[in-house]
Amino acid sequence: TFFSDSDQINEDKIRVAFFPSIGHIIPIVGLEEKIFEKGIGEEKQIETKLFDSGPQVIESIFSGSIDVAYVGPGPIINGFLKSDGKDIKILSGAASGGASFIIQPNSGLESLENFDGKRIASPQISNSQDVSLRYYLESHGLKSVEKGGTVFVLNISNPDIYTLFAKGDIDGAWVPEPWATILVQELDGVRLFNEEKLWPNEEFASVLLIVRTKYLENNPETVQKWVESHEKTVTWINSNPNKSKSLFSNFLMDYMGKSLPTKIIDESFSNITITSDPIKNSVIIFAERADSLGYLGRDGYNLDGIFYNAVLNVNNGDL
Amino acid sequence: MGKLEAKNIEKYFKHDGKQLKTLDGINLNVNDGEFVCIVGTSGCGKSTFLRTIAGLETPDSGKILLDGQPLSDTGPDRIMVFQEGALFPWLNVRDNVEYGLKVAGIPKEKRNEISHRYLDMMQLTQFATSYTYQLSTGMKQRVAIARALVMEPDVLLMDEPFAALDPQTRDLLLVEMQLIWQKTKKTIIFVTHNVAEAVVLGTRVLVFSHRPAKIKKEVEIDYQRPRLTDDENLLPYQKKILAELRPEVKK
Amino acid sequence: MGKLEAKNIEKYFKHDGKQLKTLDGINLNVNDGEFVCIVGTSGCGKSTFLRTIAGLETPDSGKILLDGQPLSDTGPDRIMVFQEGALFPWLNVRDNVEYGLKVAGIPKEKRNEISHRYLDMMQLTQFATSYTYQLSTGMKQRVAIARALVMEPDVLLMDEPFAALDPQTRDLLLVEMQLIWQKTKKTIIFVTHNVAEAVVLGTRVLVFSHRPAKIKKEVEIDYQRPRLTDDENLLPYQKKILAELRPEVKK
Amino acid sequence: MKPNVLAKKIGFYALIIIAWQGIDSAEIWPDNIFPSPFEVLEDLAYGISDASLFFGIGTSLLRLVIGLGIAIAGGLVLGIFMARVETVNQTIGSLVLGLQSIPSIAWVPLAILWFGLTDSGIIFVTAIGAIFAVTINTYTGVKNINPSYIEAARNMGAKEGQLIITVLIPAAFPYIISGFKQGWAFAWRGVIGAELLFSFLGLGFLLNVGRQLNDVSQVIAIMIVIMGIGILVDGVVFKRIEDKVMTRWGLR
Amino acid sequence: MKPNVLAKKIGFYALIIIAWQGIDSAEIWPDNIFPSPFEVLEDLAYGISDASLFFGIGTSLLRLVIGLGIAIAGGLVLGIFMARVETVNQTIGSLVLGLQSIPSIAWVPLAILWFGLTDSGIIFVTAIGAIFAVTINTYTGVKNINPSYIEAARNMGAKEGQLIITVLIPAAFPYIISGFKQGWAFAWRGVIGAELLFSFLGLGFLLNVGRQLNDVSQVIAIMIVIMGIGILVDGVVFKRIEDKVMTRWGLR
Ligand SMILES: Nc1ncnc2c1ncn2[C@@H]1O[C@H](COP(=O)(O)OP(=O)(O)OP(=O)(O)O)[C@@H](O)[C@H]1O
Ligand SMILES: Nc1ncnc2c1ncn2[C@@H]1O[C@H](COP(=O)(O)OP(=O)(O)OP(=O)(O)O)[C@@H](O)[C@H]1O
Ligand SMILES: [Mg+2]
Ligand SMILES: [Mg+2]
Repeated sequence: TFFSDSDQINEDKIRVAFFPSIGHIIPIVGLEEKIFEKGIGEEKQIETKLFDSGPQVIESIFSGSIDVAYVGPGPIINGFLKSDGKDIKILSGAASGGASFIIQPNSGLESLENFDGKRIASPQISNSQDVSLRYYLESHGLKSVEKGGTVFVLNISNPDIYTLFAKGDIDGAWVPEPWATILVQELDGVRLFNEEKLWPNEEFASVLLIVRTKYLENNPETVQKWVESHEKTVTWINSNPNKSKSLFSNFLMDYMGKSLPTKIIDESFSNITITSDPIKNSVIIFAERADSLGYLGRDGYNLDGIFYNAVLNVNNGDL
Repeated sequence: MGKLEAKNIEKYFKHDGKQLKTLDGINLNVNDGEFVCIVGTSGCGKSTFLRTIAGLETPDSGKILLDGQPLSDTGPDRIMVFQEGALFPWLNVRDNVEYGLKVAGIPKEKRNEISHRYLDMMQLTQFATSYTYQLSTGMKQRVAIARALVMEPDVLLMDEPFAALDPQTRDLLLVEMQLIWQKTKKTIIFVTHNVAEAVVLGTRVLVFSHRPAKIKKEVEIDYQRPRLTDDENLLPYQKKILAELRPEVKK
Repeated sequence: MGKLEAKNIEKYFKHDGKQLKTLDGINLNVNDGEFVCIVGTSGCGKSTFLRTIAGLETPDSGKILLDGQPLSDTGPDRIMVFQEGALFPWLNVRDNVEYGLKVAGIPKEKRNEISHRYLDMMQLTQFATSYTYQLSTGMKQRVAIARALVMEPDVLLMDEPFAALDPQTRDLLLVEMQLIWQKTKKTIIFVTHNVAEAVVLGTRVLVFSHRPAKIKKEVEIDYQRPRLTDDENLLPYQKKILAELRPEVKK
Repeated sequence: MKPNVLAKKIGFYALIIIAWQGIDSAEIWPDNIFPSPFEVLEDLAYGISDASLFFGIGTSLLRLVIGLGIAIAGGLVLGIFMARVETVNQTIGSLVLGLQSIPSIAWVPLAILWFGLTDSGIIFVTAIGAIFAVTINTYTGVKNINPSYIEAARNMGAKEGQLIITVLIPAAFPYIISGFKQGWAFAWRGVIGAELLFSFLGLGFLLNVGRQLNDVSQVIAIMIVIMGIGILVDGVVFKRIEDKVMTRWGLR
Repeated sequence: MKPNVLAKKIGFYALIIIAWQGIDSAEIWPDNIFPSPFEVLEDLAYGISDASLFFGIGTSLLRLVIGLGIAIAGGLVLGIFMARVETVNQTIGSLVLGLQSIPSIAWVPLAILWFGLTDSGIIFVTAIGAIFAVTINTYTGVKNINPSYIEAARNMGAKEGQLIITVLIPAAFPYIISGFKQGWAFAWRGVIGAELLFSFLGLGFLLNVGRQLNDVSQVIAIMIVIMGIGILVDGVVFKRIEDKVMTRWGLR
């Protein structure tokens, strides 16, 4: 950046970005349990930064104010392509699944014949749920209104989806956890299906760990240590699910002054798989789907080198 | 119609934290159709008194009656020519003159006819479509006079309307004023610092004392009309008034 | 010091789409220390001429020279008393009077001393901390005069400064003005519509013709000072000037 | 516009573009965060060629006009009321300032609650964004009217209603125009902001697409369109009215 | 404040709360999207008890003061320049209006780019949001100064620098104050909006938390705090200055 902290003065830090959301439980639990602190050691100080929008994380990476981040595949692919593959690398997976198609009880959306004129919401243009929803529609021969079709696809932030759902202004919503569960538990929404049902092996990367390439080049050891701690945390979470959930709840309490009801955390968590497998295949498929929707620009795309494979001894998945 | 009574009018203003007595219990009866002139030193309270009659200033005690009715607000029955023009800069000369007529709902044609007559009298016909910033001070003053005259109110209150006029224009208007008054027989209260003017116009001239203002002296001017400023017969009246006025300044 | 020349000054204004000739090639030489009075009908162009000398109006042709130097901008060597006060409403009376001194960088104590003197002369000491809206019209005019006098400029331009004053206050100031002029020997150009006033003050009186303005007549007033308004010996001068003025109105 | 004014403007904007190209060529920032003018132009050309830009502009302008209309009408009435009735100023007046400090984003939930996902919601957010500027300028303008105008009008028999039409509005007009000008800018900003949040057609929607796709050149292209329309309206509409009023008042 | 003014205000706000409770009791909307005043009060009490509210207010106010300070300084200079130099008005002036129509949300990428995720970024967005209101009000105020004041000052020897300090600013002050007032409202809105987008402490952050946790009563509680501070500042700071200026000018 031009006016503020440059890379040089920040090399004694590792700045990590994530969302205060259940899919991002790895950094939350790993930091609470001091797993990252121990893994990184003394020489780097960990600085955390909370976000709630993927594109903004990417902007921050571009501007050099974030080093590693937990984000969904949509923004990652966009960012990778926009920087000509230069600024971002995927290090590892973080979560799989965790999105559902929720419908109003009497909307009739159970059957594909009834989609005409219906209003369906997803959080942000080109994010993971949006791509999935639009792809789902197109693969069933349905088109959104702006493309000359009959289904209204509305991109509105999650809290606003909630309000609209409560008012009955929308018929369905393709949302991530915990919103999917909130719609079900609080507004009597019907979970038509979990998104993973639509993917090979019923798994797809929904949150990934990425790094700013420049940071990686200058601090390969720190990044290696981060990834190792990340792995450890995955194992810890999967062996201590209840402790993890209460740590998550406490985190919300500490950082946001409020938490979600236990019932919602429980059900949300049960819909997510915490894994360090980036499920490379799903990322590739995701890019194909996004491209087919016109999200990846007018000149084609190339994902070569998006996965960083030089880190040893960690789960890198396989293609 | 236009019988005006001021009963024990008192008015205070705040200056530098202290109350400054400005009107000191003024009592005045003006009969319908009288032409009363007021003279007094600068800052003695003439404008304040006129503004009180117009309903623009509330007296601290006392009251104003018009035909026996107590007044509290402004009204088109008492039209004032302000000492400092107060013309509307967003209207041209003609529209300024017609303002009161428009407010009263007079139709356009009628308005034009009336305003034309008075603009002519004020020698402003050529400037009917000019805006106020395009006028000289004396021209603005004449517009303000025309704006009041078109209203033909029961009581006309004029606050040094001729102050910015050259002697020739002033003499013409002094004659016009007398003609208008004789024709319409309206009540007029006219403030001026020009004693000759007061004597030419008034049926009665009031001399105000210096702050706080009281009516120090009344001089009846019983003389044929139209009177002219250079009429030697009016000089004794002038002398009398000036003699009352002189000691007030050094106070 | 204060030798002023106007060379063939012409000025046009636009009215109703047409160019209105206002100053018609005015030529005038004023020697250092002269007291020149200008009279003329309302709207003839007196203020415009004064504003041109002050540098506030650019003539359409011709130029103004001060001590042989052509002038283009305003300057504290030519201070004007505006016909319409132009006092600053955000300053109190004293600060208004001291404004020019402050701009010139005179220290506070010195300023206070000077302003005190002039406020006293204008009988405004009591109102030193009042704001302009608290003053009567005549009081405002006196503040404006004081504000100009404190500057002691080479050339003093006064545009009907006494118009809103009662005859007594005016007489006092007429004497004061003569004393100041005799003491400082500054050049003064003084516009008035009061012929008696012009004759009392001026070493020379100029009569402007009606629009477009030209110098129609010059009258030298060679008479002892201080002169008083009621001095009978000045009457012939007045008559002469009035005789020049009279035909201008009906034009 | 006089030719030399136009020349100045063109020169000024040309200078900006040259500086921009200069910074780009200096390669201080990579292209993905600082695109060149040419890339932005390309995006603009693309938007023009597939007409999506015109459709976006049209949609946004329509909403703007309605929202601004409401804001102007409401702001005028409210501003005059506040200036004339002290109680209104003390109650509603203080509330208006409070309401104005709420960012549009916070209005969206309420707008959705009240209007659902309709144009009305966007128009509501737009009007809310602009009304304050109109109100407060009207208020200030009316409060600062030379009292002698009001006195003269009352003296000539104008009652409150006539006073408003024949004196308060014309006397405060130079300021009211300034209020409209600001109201316009805030309404324009409001409509874009609301579209961005509602993601429901219009220029704001296009801007959001650019942002979500991290497509900086599209974002800048849309920003330029937004600004361009702002500048155009200022130059064509407001500048003219302002010049006219100022001339008439002898201020120019 | 005089007692009866206070009474009026209390009455007015009491009325609003009663109406709100009425709507809530009518059960038009469910509680999770339209909370009762009591629930909101509870949330406020909670924020006060754990001091998070005060911390948020403090953080936001600090950013606001700096951003507004920059906006005021910049706006004054720019506004006066625009009013005095026609070329500046024709070039930069038109740009200002254009810039103002860009929603803060669109500035965020640029702010992140230039300032990173720092306080400076938020302050930038805040200042950008407020500067225009100050600029345009200063401009209007200066443009509408009675020309005879300027003539009188020039006549008495004031050069441009002195003219600005001794005449232009004081003569335009009633409008400049109005510009500050609006600048304040927009800066306050800007700071909240930026915090919301940067998700970086402050009241805007708390507002966003409420939204993200779907806690409508927290959202409304924070909105009320934002408004309350707006109203307070208006009443305590601006109203007083305004009253003073108006009295001095004889407008009250
Ligand atoms: N609004 C006001 N606030 C405070 N004082 C005022 C106000 N209006 C008038 N005064 C004071 O009242 C006194 C009388 O003022 P007024 O204008 O009535 O005088 P006047 O006789 O008309 O004088 P002039 O001949 O100079 O016009 C003055 O001392 C003036 O300072
Ligand atoms: N700014 C202007 N725009 C257009 N016309 C103007 C302007 N200023 C003055 N005039 C015109 O110029 C002529 C002379 O005006 P000026 O003010 O010089 O007259 P004056 O001799 O001072 O009159 P008065 O004795 O009434 O003050 C008038 O006809 C007036 O309409
Ligand atoms: Mg008076
Ligand atoms: Mg004049």
